[in-house]
Amino acid sequence: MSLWEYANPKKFMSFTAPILPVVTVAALVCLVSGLVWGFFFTPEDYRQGSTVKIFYIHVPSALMAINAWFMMLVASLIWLIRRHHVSALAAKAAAPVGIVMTLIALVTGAIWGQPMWGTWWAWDPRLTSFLILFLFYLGYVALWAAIDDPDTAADLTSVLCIVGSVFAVLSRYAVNFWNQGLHQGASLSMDAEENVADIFWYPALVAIAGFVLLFIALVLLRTRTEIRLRRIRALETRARRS
Amino acid sequence: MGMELVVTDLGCARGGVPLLQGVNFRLHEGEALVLRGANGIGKTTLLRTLAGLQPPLGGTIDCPEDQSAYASHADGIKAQLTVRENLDFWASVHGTEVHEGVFQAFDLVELRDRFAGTLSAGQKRRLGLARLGVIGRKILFLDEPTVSLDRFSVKLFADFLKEQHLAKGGIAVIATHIDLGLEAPEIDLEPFRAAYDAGGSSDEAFL
Amino acid sequence: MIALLLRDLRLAVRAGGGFGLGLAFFLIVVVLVPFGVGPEAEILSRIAPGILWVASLLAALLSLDRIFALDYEDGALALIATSPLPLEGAAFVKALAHWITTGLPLTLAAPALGFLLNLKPDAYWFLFISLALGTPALSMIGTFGAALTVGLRRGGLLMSLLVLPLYVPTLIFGAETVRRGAEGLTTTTPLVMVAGITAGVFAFLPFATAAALRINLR
Amino acid sequence: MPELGKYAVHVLSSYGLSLALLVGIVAVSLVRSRSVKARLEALEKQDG
Repeated sequence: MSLWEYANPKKFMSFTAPILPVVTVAALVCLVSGLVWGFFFTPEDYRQGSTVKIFYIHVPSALMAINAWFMMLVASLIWLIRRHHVSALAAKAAAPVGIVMTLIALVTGAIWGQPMWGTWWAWDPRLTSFLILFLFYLGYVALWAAIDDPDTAADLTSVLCIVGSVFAVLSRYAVNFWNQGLHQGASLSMDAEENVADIFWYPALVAIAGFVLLFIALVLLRTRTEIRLRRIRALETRARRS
Repeated sequence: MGMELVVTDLGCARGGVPLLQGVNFRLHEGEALVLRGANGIGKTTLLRTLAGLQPPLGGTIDCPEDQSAYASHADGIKAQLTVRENLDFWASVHGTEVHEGVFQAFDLVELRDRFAGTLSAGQKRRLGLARLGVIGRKILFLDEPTVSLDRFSVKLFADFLKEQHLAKGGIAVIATHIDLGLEAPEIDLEPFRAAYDAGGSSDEAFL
Repeated sequence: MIALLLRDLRLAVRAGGGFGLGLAFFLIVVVLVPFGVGPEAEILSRIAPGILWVASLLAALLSLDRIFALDYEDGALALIATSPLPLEGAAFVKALAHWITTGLPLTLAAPALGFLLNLKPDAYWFLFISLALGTPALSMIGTFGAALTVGLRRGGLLMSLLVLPLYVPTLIFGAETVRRGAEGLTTTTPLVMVAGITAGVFAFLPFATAAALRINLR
Repeated sequence: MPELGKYAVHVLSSYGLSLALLVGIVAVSLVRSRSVKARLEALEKQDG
């Protein structure tokens, strides 16, 4: 049974039915433990004081905001090439979750930076690129909403997602050029962990796992809803035609 | 063996809903085919599929490359351009010339330099059809070409079709309700109506 | 292709107010800014590069939804799609026609409006160059946005939402070129980026635009 | 409760807002899922 079998909506529904609760529980466990561990059991950072605790939400949500768009890009490509309805609907389902992740990253980033920058919003390149990513998400969701025919909507949004991805990357560097970085740099990039001591690291990993699992659970849930909506539309069309 | 249009087991859909299936016909040079059927059965959808504006649901269309043209109710006439400018545009897009005969053939001689916006519905229709005379395409897909035309103009168009197009080895598939005086075979699309649960619709995966 | 370009230019001149529309809007936006920001020459001259660029962005955006909407409604788009003219070519020509009717006059008029905003003397040349290199990208990206939303209800508003984020890189590098020019700094990097984006956009977006048109013509 | 010092407002507000947003998207998704499931079952019962 090749992977593409799961692109068939009915198989996808039956396959994901048992998985959804498992992923949801795992997500909650990781989220709670990661955040609680990070919030209660880590010492203050000598420079930033307690605000470093915001790190446990800002970094995972920022990662998810970017990976959500990447997932939508992959799903769009799968839809355009293999015409699998599930991947198009998964992209549609993931967008609002991506928006929320981007909002969280923006809010926590702004609050975290306030003591350093002295203002509640500073046009820091990394924060600004999330603001731009937020605009891309808005355009994507608005385009889905504006088109009635599901297939046309899936096609057009896929084209937008592909073109948008190129411009998102372009904007990321343009913003960097436009305002030299105020941000703390990649505080958790996998290779350079120079400024984050180990003890901060582990809860962050758990929190990231929690966010990833939560994202997967939400996307599965919303994709199943989208599939049901399409099924309702199909049944109504068939009833009307017979 | 001259140019021909061969359609085998064609199915087409509108908005993801299958309309027609199993349509078969073959047209040689100089032959025309008239599509009959109730409104909404899929005449326009079939013509758009033949013209390549939308992918077929199933079956194949063997049509010589870059030889077909499509004409529908919306005839793409620009009100701010004169009759001549409209025709010149389509001629240059297709790499042909606007020869004098076209103005006579469609009774547009004295309207030549009038802005298309000032034409009546019938005159505008004749201009739309004159486009077919200008672009020199061998295979025409015509959707209700004679709508808003008076009897005299209908005859004009029928003559053009017979003498200028079919006689010179052209092929035409026409959806119309009136008799164009062509001895062309007719095909009633009713038997090809897709069963309501026909396969291939975009909703099929969800049912 | 040339025929389509000439037709569009002729139509723009006869019907759409031709070259004047985008220009008038650009003028109005630039004139409005001092009323909002205040007349201090010092402030105006500092924000002049940004204002001029944002105004040209908005002027380009204004006339975008007419690019395909008219041809879609009167069926010309379907006829072009079934003609030997490839849709990719049509998309490129439409962008070019849009640039000639809005981008070009904008680029020529912008330096003149620089005076209104007390733009520093040595910035004029860079304003002209950055607009000359950047506005074509605005037209092509806009044409892509217009193709995506042709035939949709309230397409114009939606198109602005889709297109403006795509304008960010060109805006940043364009305005940055003028700002650095004003201070006499080296402007090669931003200018090269503006030109690079425009080149990349004209290399790839006609295909995405044609794909969007084919989808909408279905 | 860990000693949050003068940045208590920052930490609590960011955690609070973020959790609110998360709870929001989860709630919306769940409610939507339930209502769509109900609509579908009603349609299928009527259809079946």
